[in-house]
Amino acid sequence: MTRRADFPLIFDHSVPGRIAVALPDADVPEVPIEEIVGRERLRREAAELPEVSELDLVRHYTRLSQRNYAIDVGFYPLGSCTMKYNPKVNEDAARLPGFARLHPNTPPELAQGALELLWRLEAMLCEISGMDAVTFQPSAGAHGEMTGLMLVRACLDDRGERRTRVIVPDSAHGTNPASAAMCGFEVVTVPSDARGNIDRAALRRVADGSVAALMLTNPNTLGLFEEHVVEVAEIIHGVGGLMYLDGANFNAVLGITRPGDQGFDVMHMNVHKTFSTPHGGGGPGAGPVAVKRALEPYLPTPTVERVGDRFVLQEDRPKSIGRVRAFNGNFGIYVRAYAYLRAYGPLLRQVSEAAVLNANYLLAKLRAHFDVPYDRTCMHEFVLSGRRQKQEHGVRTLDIAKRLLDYGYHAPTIYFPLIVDEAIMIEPAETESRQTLDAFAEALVQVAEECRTDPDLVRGAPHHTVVTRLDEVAAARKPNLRWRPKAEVGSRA
Amino acid sequence: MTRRADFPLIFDHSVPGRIAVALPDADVPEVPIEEIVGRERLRREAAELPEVSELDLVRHYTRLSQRNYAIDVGFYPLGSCTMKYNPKVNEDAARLPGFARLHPNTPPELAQGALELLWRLEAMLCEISGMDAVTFQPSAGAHGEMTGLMLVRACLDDRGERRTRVIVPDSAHGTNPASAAMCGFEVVTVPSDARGNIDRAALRRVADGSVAALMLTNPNTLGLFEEHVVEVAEIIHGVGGLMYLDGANFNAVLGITRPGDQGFDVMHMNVHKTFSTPHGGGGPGAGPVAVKRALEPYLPTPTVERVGDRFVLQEDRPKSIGRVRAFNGNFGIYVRAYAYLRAYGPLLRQVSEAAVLNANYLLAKLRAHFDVPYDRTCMHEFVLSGRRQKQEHGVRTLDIAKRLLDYGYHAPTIYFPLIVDEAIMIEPAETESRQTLDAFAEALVQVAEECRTDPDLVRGAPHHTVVTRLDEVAAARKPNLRWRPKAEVGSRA
Amino acid sequence: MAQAPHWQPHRYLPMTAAERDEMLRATGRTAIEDLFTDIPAEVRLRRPLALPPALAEPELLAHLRELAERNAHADRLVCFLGGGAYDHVVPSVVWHLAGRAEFYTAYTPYQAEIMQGELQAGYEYQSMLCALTGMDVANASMYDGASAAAEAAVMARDLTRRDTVVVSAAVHPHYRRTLETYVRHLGIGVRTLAHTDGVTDPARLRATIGAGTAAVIVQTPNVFGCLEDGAALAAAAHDAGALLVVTVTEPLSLGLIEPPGAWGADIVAGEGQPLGNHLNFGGPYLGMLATREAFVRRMPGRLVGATTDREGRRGFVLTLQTREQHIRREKATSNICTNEALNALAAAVYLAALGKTGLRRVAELNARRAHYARTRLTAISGVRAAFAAPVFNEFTLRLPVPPDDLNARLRARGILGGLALRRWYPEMEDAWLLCVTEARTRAQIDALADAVAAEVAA
Amino acid sequence: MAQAPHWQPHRYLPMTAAERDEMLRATGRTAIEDLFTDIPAEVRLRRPLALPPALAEPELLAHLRELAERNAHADRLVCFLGGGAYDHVVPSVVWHLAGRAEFYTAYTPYQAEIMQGELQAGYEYQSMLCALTGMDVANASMYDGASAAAEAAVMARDLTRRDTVVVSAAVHPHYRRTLETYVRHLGIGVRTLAHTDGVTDPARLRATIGAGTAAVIVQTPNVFGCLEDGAALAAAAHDAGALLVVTVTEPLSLGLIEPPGAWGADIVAGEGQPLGNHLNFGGPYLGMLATREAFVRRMPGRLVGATTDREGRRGFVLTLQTREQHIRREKATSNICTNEALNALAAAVYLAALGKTGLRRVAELNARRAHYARTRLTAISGVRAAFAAPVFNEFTLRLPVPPDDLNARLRARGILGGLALRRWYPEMEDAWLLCVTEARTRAQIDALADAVAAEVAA
Ligand SMILES: Cc1ncc(COP(=O)(O)O)c(C=O)c1O
Ligand SMILES: Cc1ncc(COP(=O)(O)O)c(C=O)c1O
Repeated sequence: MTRRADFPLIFDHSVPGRIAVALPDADVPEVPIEEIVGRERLRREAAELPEVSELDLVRHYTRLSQRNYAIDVGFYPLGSCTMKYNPKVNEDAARLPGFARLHPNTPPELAQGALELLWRLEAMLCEISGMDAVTFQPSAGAHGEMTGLMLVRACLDDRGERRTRVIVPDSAHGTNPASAAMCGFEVVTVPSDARGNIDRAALRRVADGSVAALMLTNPNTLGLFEEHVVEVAEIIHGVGGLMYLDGANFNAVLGITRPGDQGFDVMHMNVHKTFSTPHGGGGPGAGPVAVKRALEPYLPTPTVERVGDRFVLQEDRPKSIGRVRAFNGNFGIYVRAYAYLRAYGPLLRQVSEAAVLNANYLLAKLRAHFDVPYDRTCMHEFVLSGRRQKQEHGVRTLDIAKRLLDYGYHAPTIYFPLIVDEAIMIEPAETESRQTLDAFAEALVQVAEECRTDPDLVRGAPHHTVVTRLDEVAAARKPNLRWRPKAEVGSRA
Repeated sequence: MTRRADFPLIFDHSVPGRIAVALPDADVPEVPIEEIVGRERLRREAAELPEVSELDLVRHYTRLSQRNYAIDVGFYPLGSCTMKYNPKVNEDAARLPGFARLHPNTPPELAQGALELLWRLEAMLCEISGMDAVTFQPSAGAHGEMTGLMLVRACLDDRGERRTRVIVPDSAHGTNPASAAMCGFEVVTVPSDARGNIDRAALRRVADGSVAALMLTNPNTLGLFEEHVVEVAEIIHGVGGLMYLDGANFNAVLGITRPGDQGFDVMHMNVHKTFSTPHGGGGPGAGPVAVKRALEPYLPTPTVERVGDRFVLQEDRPKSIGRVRAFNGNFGIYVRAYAYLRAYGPLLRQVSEAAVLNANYLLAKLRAHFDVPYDRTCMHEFVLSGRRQKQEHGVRTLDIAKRLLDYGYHAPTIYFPLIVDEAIMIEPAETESRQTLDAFAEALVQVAEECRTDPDLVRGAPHHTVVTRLDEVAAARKPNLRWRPKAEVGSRA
Repeated sequence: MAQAPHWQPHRYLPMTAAERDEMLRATGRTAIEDLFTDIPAEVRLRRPLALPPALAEPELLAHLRELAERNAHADRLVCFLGGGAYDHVVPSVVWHLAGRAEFYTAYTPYQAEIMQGELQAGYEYQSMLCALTGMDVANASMYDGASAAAEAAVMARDLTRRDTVVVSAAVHPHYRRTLETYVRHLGIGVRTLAHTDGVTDPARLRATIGAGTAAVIVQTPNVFGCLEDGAALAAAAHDAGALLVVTVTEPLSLGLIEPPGAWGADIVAGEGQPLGNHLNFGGPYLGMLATREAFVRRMPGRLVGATTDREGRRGFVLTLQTREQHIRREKATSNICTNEALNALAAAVYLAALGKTGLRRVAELNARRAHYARTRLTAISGVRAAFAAPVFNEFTLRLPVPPDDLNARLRARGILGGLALRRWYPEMEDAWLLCVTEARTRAQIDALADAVAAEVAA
Repeated sequence: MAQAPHWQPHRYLPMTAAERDEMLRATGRTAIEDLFTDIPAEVRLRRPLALPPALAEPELLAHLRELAERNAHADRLVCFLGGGAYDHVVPSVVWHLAGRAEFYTAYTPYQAEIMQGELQAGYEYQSMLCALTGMDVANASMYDGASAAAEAAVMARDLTRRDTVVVSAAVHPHYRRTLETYVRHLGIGVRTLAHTDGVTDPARLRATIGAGTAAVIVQTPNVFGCLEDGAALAAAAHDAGALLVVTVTEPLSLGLIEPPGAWGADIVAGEGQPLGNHLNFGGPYLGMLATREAFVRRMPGRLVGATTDREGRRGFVLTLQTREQHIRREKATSNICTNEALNALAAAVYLAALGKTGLRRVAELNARRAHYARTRLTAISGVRAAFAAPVFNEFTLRLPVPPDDLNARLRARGILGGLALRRWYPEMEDAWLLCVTEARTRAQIDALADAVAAEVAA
């Protein structure tokens, strides 16, 4: 039985001389290659790439794919990540040659369809967010955060204001302080209050003329709506700061409330969360940033603009912060987001209604079995605590998560937000059926039961996965980050 | 743990009111539907189809797919079925809108590209087979057999000969006698000789003026080349019969020998074997029939013909046997076969060389561990016998096959051909690497070892599959061939 | 023959020249030719195959694209063609799922324990097909509608031990032609019953059949698009002791129309293409075959059955295989082996995507849009409905100009017009068979009507 | 606010109206609005969103097809555009595999035990990238080449504790612009070093850098297509105690050209699009980032490491996460979280498809065909090579006519001409950057040369 054996690496399939593609002949006059690029520039040793046939290649990656959990395989209640259904037709759209085969340096007059798509998408994002303009440059949420804060900075600089601090609640995602730091801001953390809102008293204490912006996530990372968002905006605006929204949780309030109306000046959206573009196992995503009119002059180049009945890529933006990447952003992802929005139209509101109802329904089923640190009406997700299980049975939240894998589910997000002890953050998303929620609740309740009756079973989990619990400590202590050709093994770490 | 539970049916996911598609409004004047089709014709009860959301649908079939073994997942040594790599680019080609969205009733002058493809494919198949003309109508090998025998019949009828018998060797695939029966022929079986060839003495005894045709598979189902095929053809032709080739094993001799040169008058090809079109878990395939000039007048309609620089679908064929299906055959499959042949060109010969070498290599590794009833140079496949394991350890070939599943392999074909006791028919195909063959041989040798050391383990196999051994007897005794809505359950079988 | 000097690496072949030589050695040979010595020397091919040279992938795709673009496919011209194949919307999910490699690169599920995906999907397909047709059992597919109908006739002969089948002239001519080919050598006679104003007349049918009639074969909607009076035809057949075989080329009609099982069909045979399968210039499609429970052991084709494993879990297997050729050989119910499993899978995904209410709605959409088109077209002077019977999504018109001429002119306007029925019924010189599915928008229908009005007046 | 009266079924939403009401009841609410009472009333939206109406799938696809067709994509015009994105052949297998639903519908592999597919693929990608660049370690991807280069500069600052970076003017201008944006607020100064005849002059570099220089950033092949003298530049940088950051927009060049790791690069940052990723009008692409082993803990981005499970089996996990923002927050090496994992996977599949020998051969093919094109074009009177340095698959020409005018005229001949470099270098009015990959046939190159000759003469 080979079941216990290591799953082979692609390099293990390699045999010198194999190839999985056919290359045409050069069919141009033979010139010695050294004459073309110069002998001293020629590569001396070929790169140690695996040499496999097309079938070996196909089988390797097909089998690898089967060792992966995905939305198409099962329920993925990964809080904050919004793992919802990724419509298949959007994949078809993105693969149309008119999009997939379009070169980014194509003159805009030959890319009118693509530009019109972006222009229309911008209008839709503005309507949904209550903002005035959008940049498509940022490639993910964190990239959007950085870009948004740079806009804040550019605006304040333009006003001649030297503000150095960005306020971030203690419940914020790690990207928020990291993004602030990348823009050279000092990060000031404020705590949350007993209801899970930002602590307004503490906020007032730090809010002064040095504050460039407050970065707020709303609904916040506890899955709660900031009840006093309007007041918070007044506090920040009162000291001349700007309001930044981390829109990672925007999916909870589409058509229900608009950040622009709540007082936010700038926000990013995670189209790979809110607007259903597939996450690809770690990207590609897209993090377009939407701003109020006052920040528009600073948007990165290029922007998409309409001039008469033509669409252009506007590079001439004297106050722009510049670029945050090459070309026009993750266009292929925007094709999908656009298709998603056109599939819903004004019905988009139902997305948030169902997401929030699903979350509250699931919370109701689980409330009795776990601690609920902030027991309010949740939005699209909620945070439990595994404190009880840890204290009473010595089972950590990590163990509970691993045990859920045995039941065929992806685990919730754990240990985030940091302000909840043994946090278990559950987001069902609107595309899951009640039956799925019921079955998942049952499994989680059963794991809670196992924590009481058979804690070792839980601590030893997972038991039914292709590998059992992996040693992360060893991985970090002696990093093995790449395969090396046999001869080299051991020569370097 | 839900691991032991039944895998749900799509019907189990159904909730009234769910839907996985969006339907546009009719946007035409409202007319009561009864007025359109008549009240008495209206369906009274809607069909009990499952009602699911798009995600439920995706997840159900994605998970089902993961419960399937396929060439892209692993080695598939299913003798006679030629499970070789199905090139991905061929799938892309078949999905081009110009092929996939082409209506079969499109006037030929608007389908010139499709017709040219078929015309060129016909020329290539003729070159490879040594035949003169091809019909694309038959949808699979067996369909081709039936069609080919009907051509034989039509030809003989046309000559005024009333021949009633078809000779089929005892090693033939079951479709051969069944096809003969469908054409109203009487089937005469002749045995094989000690070397695995057709018994020429026996053949001579039955060969007389009543013989319409001999159906031969060559290489035959023992994986052996009929050494006396030329002589056999002379015997049959000598009594006025025709030679039919079951081309299921054509993949062994591409570019090496041509049936048309061996004396065959008519043959079918399994493009889903020889020419790599995917088998789809039981079809679609295609079974084009190639004939010598004498049989051409009888080919089904339509044929593809070139008139000047145009291609036409010729329906006007007075001696044609008619149609064996609607429209133009499995065109989408022929697109793939065509792409395959164009990817090889004259290199096609290497396909057979590698297929035969792979088979002989594997045979060499296994020879010591199983009985080899006909120990000759095999062609693309070979047949072992599990006789020894059965007699000595009470382990049947079925058990050995099932045990191989535990090792992550598909099993070979078993109990076919019928003339070999406990037959194990192994076909590696040319697209498998030596490493794969080595690993498979090792597994099979280990199973042979287990037959000695732990026969119960083998008899109880499979152990590591999603279900264990299934009760086929019960399935046939009390057939449960469909799900029924709850209310109906028990009302009928 | 000397060993071929070269071994050219190819992307589909893992074997390298070095491996070839090592493997030859392992088998005790020195040259590839040594493997082929059983082949009589005089029939060995002594030259390379005269095939066009091997193409690398980009050249290959470019060539195939070029061929594909020389076809007037349904994304290029607005398609009003029907006649046995139908341009329906195929939801994107269907082939994202049916096109998964684990499905399409599998073989027939002989090893049930590792093929539960295919098998369960087959069982579900059978179940949905029963629901759709109103029959008791369905098999896992036949080659196509025409061959399924032909096999149904053979099945009826076996069941009734009678040897004539009566087929309506309003059955698709390809089906009739296929039927004739299939039964010719089996001693089964075929009689064709002329249609009466586009439908099969039950009274004429009664007058035609008798004690020798194994089956009556009718189609609804028939080749002219007309709905038959199925109940009356069933009664006529049954009164004569014959079976009623109902052919369906447009199964979407069953979302709206009372299914054959409800009005007495004994066997339903038809074409499943409209259920999620692409037009593909005629194939691969799938034959549907469903019948009464009592007849199941006479049925051709694969059947999937539910059973249990050693732990009592539900699982699926191919069953009732004693009907089949690999066991029964010349006594089998049919020779069919490879069928159209993947297309059946696509049909199941399609039916599940629509579901109970969706199927009804899409069927209504077809009927409504076809009705609208028929109303608009027959309002054009000189254009009239050929037949009075109700229709689903196809209908026959009589034109004041030759249909082929009109089609040629419509093409210039981006329209793929209807079928000139004269192709199949030479006497129907002015008949034009139009099909309007849910894929045709009102705007497209209006454009057709305007174009026809203009061209007919011109 | 009253409960919305309707609940419209939608294909992406399983919830039915009946379920909604039952589920509301289960949570103790009576109306959907009860779930949103925490939202201040004054900021609740009291009207439906003003979005275009929902489209069913066929209408949606028709609309998107229409938009797509209004672009001059590389299947329509023969593409000689490069400049940071390259029209290479993407073998069909690449996206058949990378496009498998289990890959593209997954999240970042936080639960390693059920994400071994993604993780192992990431490890393999890292390994192949090291082999390609000659570096010790590579991360699992950045957003794109430009942002990777910018992050490399920040990384160099952290490693050297110096605060100026010197960037060659021959680095792609988008990269330089991105770099400036990234470092502006971090107290890092950027100095641009003019190019000398299309390349970066090591002597001038030496004269420019000093004790404050954290990094020298050069690109090879550079934006003009020229190959830099990497070893000399590395020596210059190292002699001043600075790191050498090498940017690569065309990684296929590494099949033929000595990799940066072999001539002293400290960090390689670049664009992975040419490795199996489509042009996509600019994204998604992937940033490549590789460095020396000693620098790994200062590296941004995800890293996959090998480890073992409790039974000793090899497995893979995300590792060295203490560098990352979710643990280190404002002290993290970067804020990057979601990256371009799927594109990295495609790149790995691509590299494995080519393999050791295939990569070399495809790189040679690029160089040969570009060389041929350059030879043919510079034979045209008035057309000359702008620079003398050797090139890979891109080269700059000087034209006797304005490049934009020539491009407009080529378009009419079905050719998407080169980039008018004036767009990025206003002083280079007559410069035309052409790219010739393995996807361009000799016939296409000849057609280009003939067209240019004709238009230039006209
Ligand atoms: C609350 C929050 N903010 C920001 C991010 C960062 O988004 P991205 O991963 O797209 O960079 C995430 C995603 O993990 C998040 O959940
Ligand atoms: C020897 C032989 N003949 C005929 C057939 C029938 O071919 P098909 O399944 O395509 O009808 C097969 C396939 O199983 C076979 O192996």
